[in-house]
Amino acid sequence: MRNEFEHEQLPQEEFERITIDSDQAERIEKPSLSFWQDAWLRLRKNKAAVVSVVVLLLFLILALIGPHLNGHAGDAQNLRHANLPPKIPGIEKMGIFDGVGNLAGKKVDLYEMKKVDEYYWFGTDGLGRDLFTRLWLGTQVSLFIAFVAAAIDMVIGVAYGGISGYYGGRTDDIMQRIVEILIGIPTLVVVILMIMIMDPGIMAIIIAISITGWIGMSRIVRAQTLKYKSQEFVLASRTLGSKDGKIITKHLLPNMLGIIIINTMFTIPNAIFFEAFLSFIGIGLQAPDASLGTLINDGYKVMEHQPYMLLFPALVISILMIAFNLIGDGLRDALDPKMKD
Amino acid sequence: MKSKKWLLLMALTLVLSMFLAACGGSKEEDKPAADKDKEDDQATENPAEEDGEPDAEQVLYLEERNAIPSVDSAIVEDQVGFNVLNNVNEGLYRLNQENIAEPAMAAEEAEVSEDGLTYTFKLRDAKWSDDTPVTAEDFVFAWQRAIDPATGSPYGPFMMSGVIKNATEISEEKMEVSELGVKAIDEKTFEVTLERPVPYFLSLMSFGTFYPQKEEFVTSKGDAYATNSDGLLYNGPFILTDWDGTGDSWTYKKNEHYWDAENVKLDEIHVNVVKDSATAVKLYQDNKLDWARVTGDLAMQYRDDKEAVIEPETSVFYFKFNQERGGEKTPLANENIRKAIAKAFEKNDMADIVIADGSTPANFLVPTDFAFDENEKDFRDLSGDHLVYNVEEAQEHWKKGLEELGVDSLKLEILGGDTELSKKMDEYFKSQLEGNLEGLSISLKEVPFSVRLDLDTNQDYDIQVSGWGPDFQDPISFLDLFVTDGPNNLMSYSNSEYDKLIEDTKGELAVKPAERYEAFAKAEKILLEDDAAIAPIYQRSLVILQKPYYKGLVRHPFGADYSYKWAYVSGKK
Amino acid sequence: MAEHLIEVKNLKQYFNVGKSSEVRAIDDISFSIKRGETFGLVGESGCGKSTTGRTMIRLYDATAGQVLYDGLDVHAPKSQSENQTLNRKMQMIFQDPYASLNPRMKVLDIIAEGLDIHGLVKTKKERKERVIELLETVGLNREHAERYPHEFSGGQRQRIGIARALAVDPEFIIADEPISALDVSIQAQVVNLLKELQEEKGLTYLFIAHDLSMVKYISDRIGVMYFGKLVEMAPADELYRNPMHAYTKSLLSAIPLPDPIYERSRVRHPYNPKDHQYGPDEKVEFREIAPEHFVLCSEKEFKEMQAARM
Amino acid sequence: MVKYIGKRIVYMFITLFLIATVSFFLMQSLPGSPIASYSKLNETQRAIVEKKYGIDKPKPVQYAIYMKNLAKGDLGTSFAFKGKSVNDLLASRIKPSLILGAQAMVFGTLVGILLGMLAALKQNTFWDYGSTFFAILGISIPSFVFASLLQYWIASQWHLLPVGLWNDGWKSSVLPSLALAMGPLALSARFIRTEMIEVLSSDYITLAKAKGANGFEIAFKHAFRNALIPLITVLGPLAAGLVTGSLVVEQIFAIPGIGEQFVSSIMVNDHATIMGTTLLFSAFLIFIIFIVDILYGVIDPRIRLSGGKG
Amino acid sequence: MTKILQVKDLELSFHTFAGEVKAIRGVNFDLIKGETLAIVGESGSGKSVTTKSIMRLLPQSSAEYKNGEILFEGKDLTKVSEKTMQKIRGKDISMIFQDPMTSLNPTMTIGKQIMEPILKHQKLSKSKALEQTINLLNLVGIPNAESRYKMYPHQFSGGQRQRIVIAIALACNPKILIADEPTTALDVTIQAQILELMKEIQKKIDTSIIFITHDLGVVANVADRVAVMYGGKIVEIGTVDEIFYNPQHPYTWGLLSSMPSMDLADQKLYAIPGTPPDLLNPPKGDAFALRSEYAMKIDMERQPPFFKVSDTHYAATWLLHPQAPEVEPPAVIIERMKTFPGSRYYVEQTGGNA
Repeated sequence: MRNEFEHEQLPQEEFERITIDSDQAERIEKPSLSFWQDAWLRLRKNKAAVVSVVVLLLFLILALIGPHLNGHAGDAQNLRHANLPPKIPGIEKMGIFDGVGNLAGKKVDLYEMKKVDEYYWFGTDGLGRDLFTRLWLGTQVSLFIAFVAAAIDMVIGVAYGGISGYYGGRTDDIMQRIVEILIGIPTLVVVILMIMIMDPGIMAIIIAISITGWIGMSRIVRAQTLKYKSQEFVLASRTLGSKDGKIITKHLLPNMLGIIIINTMFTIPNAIFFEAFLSFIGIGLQAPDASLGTLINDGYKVMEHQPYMLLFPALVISILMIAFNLIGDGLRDALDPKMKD
Repeated sequence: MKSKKWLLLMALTLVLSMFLAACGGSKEEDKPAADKDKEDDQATENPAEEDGEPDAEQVLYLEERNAIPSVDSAIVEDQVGFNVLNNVNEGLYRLNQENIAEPAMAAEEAEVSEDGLTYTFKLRDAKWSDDTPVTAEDFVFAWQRAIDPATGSPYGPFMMSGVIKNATEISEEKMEVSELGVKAIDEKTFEVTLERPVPYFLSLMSFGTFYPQKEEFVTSKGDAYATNSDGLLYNGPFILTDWDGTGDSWTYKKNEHYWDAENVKLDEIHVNVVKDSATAVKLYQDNKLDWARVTGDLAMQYRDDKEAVIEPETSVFYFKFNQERGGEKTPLANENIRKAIAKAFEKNDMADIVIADGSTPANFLVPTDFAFDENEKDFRDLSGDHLVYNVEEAQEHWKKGLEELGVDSLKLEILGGDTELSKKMDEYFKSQLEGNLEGLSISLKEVPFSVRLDLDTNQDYDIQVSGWGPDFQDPISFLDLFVTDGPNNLMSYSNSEYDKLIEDTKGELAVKPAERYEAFAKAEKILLEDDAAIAPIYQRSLVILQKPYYKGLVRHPFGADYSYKWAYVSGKK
Repeated sequence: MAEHLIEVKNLKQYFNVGKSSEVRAIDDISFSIKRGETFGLVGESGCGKSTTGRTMIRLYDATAGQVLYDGLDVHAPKSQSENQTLNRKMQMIFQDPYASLNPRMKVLDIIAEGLDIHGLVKTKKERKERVIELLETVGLNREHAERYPHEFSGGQRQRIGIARALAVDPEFIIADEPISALDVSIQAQVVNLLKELQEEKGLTYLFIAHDLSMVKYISDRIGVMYFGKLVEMAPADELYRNPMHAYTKSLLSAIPLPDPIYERSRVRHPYNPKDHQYGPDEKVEFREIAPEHFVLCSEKEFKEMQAARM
Repeated sequence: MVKYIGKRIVYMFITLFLIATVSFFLMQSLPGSPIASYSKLNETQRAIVEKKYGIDKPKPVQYAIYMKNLAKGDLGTSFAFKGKSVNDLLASRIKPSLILGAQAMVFGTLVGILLGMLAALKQNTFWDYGSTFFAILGISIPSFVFASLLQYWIASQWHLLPVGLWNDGWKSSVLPSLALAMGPLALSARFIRTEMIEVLSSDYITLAKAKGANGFEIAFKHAFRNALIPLITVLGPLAAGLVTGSLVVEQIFAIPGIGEQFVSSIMVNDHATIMGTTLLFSAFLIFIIFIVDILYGVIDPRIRLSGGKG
Repeated sequence: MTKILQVKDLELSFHTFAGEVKAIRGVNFDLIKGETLAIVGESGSGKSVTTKSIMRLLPQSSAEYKNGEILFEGKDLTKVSEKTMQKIRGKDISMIFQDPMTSLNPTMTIGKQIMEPILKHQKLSKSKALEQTINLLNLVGIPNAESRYKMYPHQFSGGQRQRIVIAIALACNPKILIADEPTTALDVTIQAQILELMKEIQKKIDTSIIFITHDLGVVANVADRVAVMYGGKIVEIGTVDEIFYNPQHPYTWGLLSSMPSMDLADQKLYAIPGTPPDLLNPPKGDAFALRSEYAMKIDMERQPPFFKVSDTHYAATWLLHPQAPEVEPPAVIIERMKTFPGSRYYVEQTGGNA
């Protein structure tokens, strides 16, 4: 190509001068995408996150409608039907979920033995309650606790971190000293103490989880606030005479929203874990409220004999946690590819 | 895995066939410092036959659920502590393999004065582990120490007040310690003066609180007394070693200075604290333990294991109905409401399926196989059943009660423990009561033991699931609980007729065993059938896994749980 | 109406005052800017030129000294309305076209921010029209209003930043290195735009830059900063023709020009602050060596320079 | 640096003091008296016992006494372990916990680092997905579920290691350490992966490549250390996580550790022990955070050498 | 006139989540031994990618060589094994990066960083390598090298760091030194020092330099030859005088006239309108046409081939086609052309400014 050319003869009109509209030069080819649309596109490319979102939605729906699916009430006890293994119509023919449990090394259809005609999809517990129904009721409670705790963490964390970072100076100094002290207290100790002090129950767990849970969020928000408040677009807004409130709501928060959402996505599984943990060491919920934690706790004791009691809640909690973590990862990649930690 | 499947089959077969009688109930998870109810039971011997030659190596591995809070006989108030004391020390009497109190430090049966007020004990030639003799002074010192309010002994005043002369006054600082009715006549003669005749006095003598302590040793150790295995003198079958006072493991070693050392076969017993039943079972299956308690849901799985032993206990559980809360009468002050609730829950299924560890339904307060009259007849045969499950009657009472209160629905709270089993039972009660009594709604409150005690003390509850294990072998151990203003009443129950009957058994009927038992039966009927002050639920059993080669373990129905004195290993590979 | 729209008097800006890490970002500088004039401020990174701009527009509180805007002390406490007025009259254009626009806001809202704050428009429609007008002023069009900053190129963004500043009808604009992050071909677009606007609206500029050729092109007068101090100040041509301070000379001699022939002969004059060898009692101050040409020098240097100029 | 350390130590003590204060009063609001379990005591005895433990005095006085003793390092007397000092109690319980914690920490971070490196170096390959998935599992599966699975399979079913207890030498510590290590392992794997990827895309890695360094040299000579330094910052939270984990792991494996002791004390309202354990945990955590800060300075030359400036 | 490096028809794409970005769309140039070739262009024009593709430093996961070859000592660098490449990098070809603040490993002493390529490629003993390191540091003008080689990068100023980076690049006396905007991040006085240093070193070790920059002043200062890049292609290439005094491509015109000259103060600057092309969807014809006031119909349809201006000077614009109409470059360009013998506006200057 760089060698000598025989200049090709071309139609002369090809060499007519044309004028390019100056607007043409400023035209933007790409379709207009807001930050969120862009993030959504990116998130959609992340298979793990998409699958997780689907799974999570599925679980959310099941948590809502699951308890009503098979006609067994979650608190209906029937001691004649206690400790039945899972049995699902249709699938039973495949040799699983067929109501067969192990008895004396032999497989015995316990439903037949007990003359039970109903189907308990995930089996029953020691009080003859339907585990399928209870599982989704428990998921409801766990998710409720997790969502509320995460929401509280978010609100407090954002407010605290935001104020500390935005006002800086002495305010920041004092607020950060307080945080430093709080960091020195092992979360679990506080959580347990708070649970003991309050009337046990869902509210107590939520408050206990939130009591130190917001610190992580506040630190992130503070760091972000510090970062953004010296950014030029914020300075520009200040030179225009914006009030602090405006700057916070119009400039800082929208920009931090991504990171706040990501962090909340990681707070939720944490809260689920804490609830389960507290239930496991026996200071969680009050019966008859069930949560994934209490179901796991029930199942753990009998895992060798009635593994299904542990299996389903453990699966649900693990899948939920994995889903939240993967969505969090996905969101992090989509919203803020550069974000660390 | 095979054996487990087999277990499951067995368990379920049992459930199906309603084959309840043989199996015991379950047991409530032991609580730390379960002082309120020292649960015990009926002495049961292991099924293991007593034959078989002892092996050369006599070492056992056992578990406890809690660490030892104390081994000071004046301070001990928990099961573990009493159990340890029973095996490393010895009182005047010891419960033998048949659970009969027989002379131990006492050389022979006590001499009792005619009025039944003075007991004289001749001591045998026993020695402390430091090779000094056990003397009558040691008993005087220990008993005085136990009653001295400054010691803060939980059991001293509890056991001695109203029994030993001047004990009540001393414990209330109204008299000097030295005025306690005990005396060392000479080095080997110990005399006790009672406040009033106490028919079961000798059975107290095997109880830890009445063990001797050597003054010289106690004083020399000061605050360090009984705080680790070196801080204690031993006069029992074993000595304690490797115990640092707070640790989770300790060892019993054969006490060569023990008077009956030749009959002690075990050389060492290693004990580890294992709080989680599932872990204990796994350790047992892994041969790390020779003996393990099985509690909670696991009990159901193991109660039919071939190495499982069901030990019926003498602990009885019941609803306490609080009649006054925060200075106001509760709906439970209404007799019909109480009766309705007491009869409205099915007990057989509960024992068999919910608790499922061999525990049996209870329609009584004084447990079966615990107290016997002079003809060796079980007290239960005298008293019969009360407050049996009966929905129709319950509903009638309920209707009547609601009418009397002028309401059509009630909201009540059940206060329970936070163990797995209590939670499960609470849920069962809620379902049963709400299902059978229209307009009743139950809320559950499940708290740790210490919190429950606090709520109990402040009478801040509606209905409480409570239990009691006896400290000595007499119905009074149970019936005394509910006299007006009794320290364990705490539910504002008061019936003068009941009080009178109980008072009589301590006074004029003390020396008339037959009438005394009749009075007890009558009192129990008033408490349950007439007043429904409490509603019995079940009598507890315990499922134990025990290796076949572990033989000769003796379980006691009251006081300490076990004696290892006669235990041995035979046939271990 | 004073001749000087802006007067900076003995301005000082120290950070971390009293600590070992104290930084004297601005160390006693004074200058003034006439109405309609472009004053260029040059110097190397860290010399305090940006800090000067930011302090002038009250993004920082001054440690000492005064900034008078039309006779009004910018840093003194003022009434709400005076503050508002100042906010409208003084505006700023920022260096980084990527960081100076809020990525979560549409261009429409970015430009309209000033309009909203100062209540300059009444209806939504008016607001939009005004924004489009501003967009067109800076060479963009109505289609751009609904887009987000990240869709624009650096030059376009910088023009959006200018439109934002223009929205409140300022008199004085501080342009803080507005072109240094842009490609050469784009720099001209922005500089031309600034010049046009100045002609149209009679704006006064403080133009901060490290690119001396561009500064010379746009500025009427130029101040050279070195480590927080103004070392030389003169009309643009004068400064380039007759740089007096050794640092200015060094700076000018270091600029490569797009002219290979000139480059082959260009000689660089290194600057070493120690070369001044100021005595302990020598007074180093701003002295006018020629009309409107000031140099930071000692009496001795002053005389030498004067001699050299002759 | 010395000054900095001194300041940090002072802060540590202030923090501990505040934690002690807060937890003291929290303790007072726990339902149930610490001697609630002494239910068999009569009034007289109760008064005597309360006096003995000093809980008859007004709260502020109790607080003052506690603080005075605390200053001397005396954590008081346990209520549950009758008459025994909390110091002794904690001392006897801390060893297993420390051993487990240290093993878990070392094992977890080492394996985590390896996995994270592997994932980062083989980005978007099977290894990456594998170790990332493993890390997600590690973070997602609750420690108690993991611990019981380990116990069930490795100990109960295969009899490879003891089911529990603390009397089989090192064997006893393997499974609980593994269970505890899962959290740090997963966290550090994820962390290192992110850091490594970031470091690998940095300019100095490109420069190292441009020098002709091969994959191994780049990964270990250049990237590794830089990716590792930030990991130190998460050691604090990791250590805190170990405390959490130890509560249940000790229970599941029947290990006489401090976490298990803590739960027991709470169940029986043993105020002094709860306080003591809380303070011990806090001191541990604060100390770790402190060490991390110092370590950070020691390991990162950028911080080490600028430390002098304060 | 030894051609030490030949780049032929190089095409390279990045696969991003938005699609294929054609970053280099057919680049041809040779590098002659001992010369400095400057590549100028605005950001996104492909100049950095071109050099990184020579070193094969682009992420393998996303960058793909679509076509063409890079010939170095008879080897096609797009095809050789990674092992071979490792032997070439740092030894035969080395590189200097734009940002001296980030291109040194913060946790390694500078001595080690300089020694690394020496030890690797020259197989010297440690003490010999250290000796050489100190020589290098002296060479690039770091004083007290004997004591300072143990220091960490953050203890040096930006200019010094860039000197250290240069020392690393020079460690094995490379045949080619690629400098990717080595002075962009530096202040103008420091820039001048670094440029001087590079020129000095080039004289000493007789290496060929590819110098990437967007600053025409720097180009004028350092280059022997200049290649102007736009939209992933070289649009004009020639000797430094040819490019500055007889430019042919409208883009080069635009670049040169958008810079204020010190003399022509009050003239309005020429500004190239619009924005650079989006290489995700590169235009069909001449990438610059949309911004060019000299655009012709054919520009919209066909990419222009290289037209020869002189033996050393080529430009890719249809304006050089014999059929194209004569256009008048901007006034500033005409001013420049007046000084260049052989250009159509050349004016013999009597006084001459030789």
